[in-house]
Amino acid sequence: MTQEPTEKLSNVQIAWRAAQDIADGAYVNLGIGFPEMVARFQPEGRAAVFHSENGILGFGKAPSEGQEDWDLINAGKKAVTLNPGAAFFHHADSFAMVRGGHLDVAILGAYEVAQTGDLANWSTGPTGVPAVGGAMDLVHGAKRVAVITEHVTKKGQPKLVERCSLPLTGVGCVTRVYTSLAVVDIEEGRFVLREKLPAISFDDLQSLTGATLHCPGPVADLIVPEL
Amino acid sequence: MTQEPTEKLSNVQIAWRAAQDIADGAYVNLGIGFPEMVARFQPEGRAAVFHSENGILGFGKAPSEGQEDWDLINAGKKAVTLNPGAAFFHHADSFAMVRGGHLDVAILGAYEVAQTGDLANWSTGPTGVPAVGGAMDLVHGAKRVAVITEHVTKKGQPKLVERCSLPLTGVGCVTRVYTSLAVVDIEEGRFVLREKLPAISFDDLQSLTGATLHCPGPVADLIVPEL
Amino acid sequence: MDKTLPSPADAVAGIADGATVMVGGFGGSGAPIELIHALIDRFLATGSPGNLTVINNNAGNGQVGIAALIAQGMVGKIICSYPRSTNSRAFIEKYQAGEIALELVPQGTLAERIRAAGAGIPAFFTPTAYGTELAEGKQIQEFEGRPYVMERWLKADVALIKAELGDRMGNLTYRMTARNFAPIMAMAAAHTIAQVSRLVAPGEIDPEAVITPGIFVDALVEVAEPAQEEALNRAEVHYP
Amino acid sequence: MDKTLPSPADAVAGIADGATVMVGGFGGSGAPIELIHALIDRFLATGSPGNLTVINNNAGNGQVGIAALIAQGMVGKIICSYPRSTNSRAFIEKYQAGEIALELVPQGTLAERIRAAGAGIPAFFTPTAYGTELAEGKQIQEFEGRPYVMERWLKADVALIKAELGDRMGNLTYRMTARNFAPIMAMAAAHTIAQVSRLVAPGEIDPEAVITPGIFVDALVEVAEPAQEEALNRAEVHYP
Repeated sequence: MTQEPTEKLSNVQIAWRAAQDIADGAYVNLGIGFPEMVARFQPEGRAAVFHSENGILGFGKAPSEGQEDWDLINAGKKAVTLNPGAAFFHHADSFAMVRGGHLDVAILGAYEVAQTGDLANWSTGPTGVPAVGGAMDLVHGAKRVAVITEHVTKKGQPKLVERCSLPLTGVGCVTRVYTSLAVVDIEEGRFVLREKLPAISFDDLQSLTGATLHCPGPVADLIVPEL
Repeated sequence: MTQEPTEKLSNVQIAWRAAQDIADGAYVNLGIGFPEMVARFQPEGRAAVFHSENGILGFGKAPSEGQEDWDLINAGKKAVTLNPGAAFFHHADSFAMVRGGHLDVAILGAYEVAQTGDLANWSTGPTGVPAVGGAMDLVHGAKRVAVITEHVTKKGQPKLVERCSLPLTGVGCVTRVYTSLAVVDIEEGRFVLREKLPAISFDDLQSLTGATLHCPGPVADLIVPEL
Repeated sequence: MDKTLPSPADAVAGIADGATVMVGGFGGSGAPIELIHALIDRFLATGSPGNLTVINNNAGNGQVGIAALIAQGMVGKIICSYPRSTNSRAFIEKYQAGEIALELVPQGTLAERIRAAGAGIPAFFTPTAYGTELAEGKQIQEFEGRPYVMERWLKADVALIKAELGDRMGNLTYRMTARNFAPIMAMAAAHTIAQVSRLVAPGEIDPEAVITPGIFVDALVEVAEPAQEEALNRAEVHYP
Repeated sequence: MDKTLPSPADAVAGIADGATVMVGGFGGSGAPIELIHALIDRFLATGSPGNLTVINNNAGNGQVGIAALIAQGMVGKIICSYPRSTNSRAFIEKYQAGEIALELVPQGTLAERIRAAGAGIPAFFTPTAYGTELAEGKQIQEFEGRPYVMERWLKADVALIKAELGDRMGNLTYRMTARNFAPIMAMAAAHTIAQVSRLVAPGEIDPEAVITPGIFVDALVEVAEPAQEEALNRAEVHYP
């Protein structure tokens, strides 16, 4: 296996890239942790509306320290604020929004993504305490389910694979993957490369990927500002 | 068939009798039309909370003429008022209350009631325009489903029968019937006579009833004030 | 984000022939009269949209709103619980002439089917209608010894609803029992159009008081002092 | 009608050994801390109730609320979506020692199963968990070419919830995201107990603003200035 190139996007840069594809006025759910960063990079002039599983639509930035109200939190249990036009609702209504296909985009983390769109992001296997949260609902709800992830694991193993080896979160649900090296769509059961870092060759990228990367169209340079 | 006795309860008197069995604080749905009269006769010191399918809990009396607000109506499309502690909700929540077994009592009219508890009250057959409203939901929701009805049809036919001949509203759902002549419970697939007008003999009552009336316990006099 | 449109005519301009249209309201309360009449105006001017499937609790009353839509011959099918009203002559005439189809659904099942569509639940089980002719041909399953009927979600292309306050993000409140089917229809339709009695700025509706969050609303138009179906019918108004 | 009780101790007095108890709250918001602690007090004084099945989104945090209930050994089983939190040591220790059972349910399925119980829907179909180990052994059915998993309602003997305003008829409002599971749990439990931050007279809550109508609430107790789980945990409070 090729060693991962030293040049790669940082997590904030991956989040920045994912944010560029969110339209003005889109309804968006960001997974807990790394995906939450995407909210920081909404392009000028666009305002997405952020949904949180625990019953908010239209939450805003974190309050300054000491200003937290712990009855105003997001699904990651972090204190948030409200933007004008926000609304509260109960958990069944919140997941009606998710499952009913009302969200435009959900952006989640991943352990593995398969070329079929299968996602594994909730369990690393039978040891430890399992916890699933809302991930299995989100992958079947949003019109577009995107993943942001390192291209390979810390041990250098591909995270984009032919078939997931870890317990699945959902079957055939992911449509786009933003990695530290590339932007890859999932179409008709295959990975379609859309963008890659200029510094990495196609062959090196392919060798870091666990399934064939297809290029039916042009592959753009993945260019992200320093952040 | 025996002729119906000239002495019988009027509709308001049947409604009065039914009202005596409603506990203080009970949540009650009254069917459109005749059953709506039951609300007028809550015994002194008791206050039921009335539910309307179109999204009110705790509605009160009709407003005086000219004071109607046509955005504040009950399921019978009649203008109502609100009692303190009322609440509005949407139709799915309203029928969650019904179907979820949260109502204590539903009181409905009937074309026929069978000794099995089957009810027919929505359709007189294949001619005309069918309309069902909320009746099929109500019979499966309330903890107690009672019927108020004339004991026989205008043509003198029994309305309490072995088996309904008209299209069913629900199967095995009615638990008590208040008629113009008697109070009859439905227990284990049979009619159990609880009260009858003193002026009518058991035999005459039986002859006006389409199935056997059982008397496992005492039969009280059905005594209702002039109204 | 601004979902407001200048007029009811703009709001209903995209509704296609053959569309399935949910219409809010129960009896005389909550009917989006101005939206429905804009649809009739469009039909009179252009001959479209026709052959609509209308989903409402009733089948119209008097000679305004849904009744007027039916009288114009714009409706091919009604899905409702209670088509027989004090004055549902428009429907009854077409029905008896075989010119309109009827799918009769118990009221609670109608509400739950609509809610299920909005919530991504393709089917559910209900005790309602078990053993009756309205359950004929439907899948029956026992749970805990009791039989239930499987019912399917009910989706629509468009929902036309009437709300009280609305902001340009689509957040809505309702007025008393005018709420009825509107919040669930807003969830169930691919394109939800709300007429609001007053347009306010985002933030003016308390986030705790929002009944329909904007995510369920695609377009809204302010109709100040909207007509009330019951009042129109008591005044024996005909439309057009 | 007066559903109020004088104290949390009175409110929880009837909860039996082996009961299934829904507890409102998500993360640190909405947990009915005083009701849970009253239950612990009762257990410490009487040895009862034990062997509870607790339904909540999480499995407790820190050393208060549900975590304290677990630490006391009062909980035999947890049904939740996310038992792994920053500080869910109480649960994790019991779980790894095999002293507590876990039923893991996706969060939206958990919410919908609870809502279904309240709405009289014994089963429904959802796309969630299809093809995963959490759907193993469940009935699968295709609708419109897509496979769905059948899920069952989830009922409880008791619900313990925290609300903001309440009146003696049981009408409730909530405070921001403290709403979360409380309204649906109130619907799904045979006996719903609410602690309210302020008790008001019937009519003081606008009928449009009632989130949980009183029909879903059996008992309520005023707890002015209630504890906030997150704040307790940040202060590293232990209970008792």
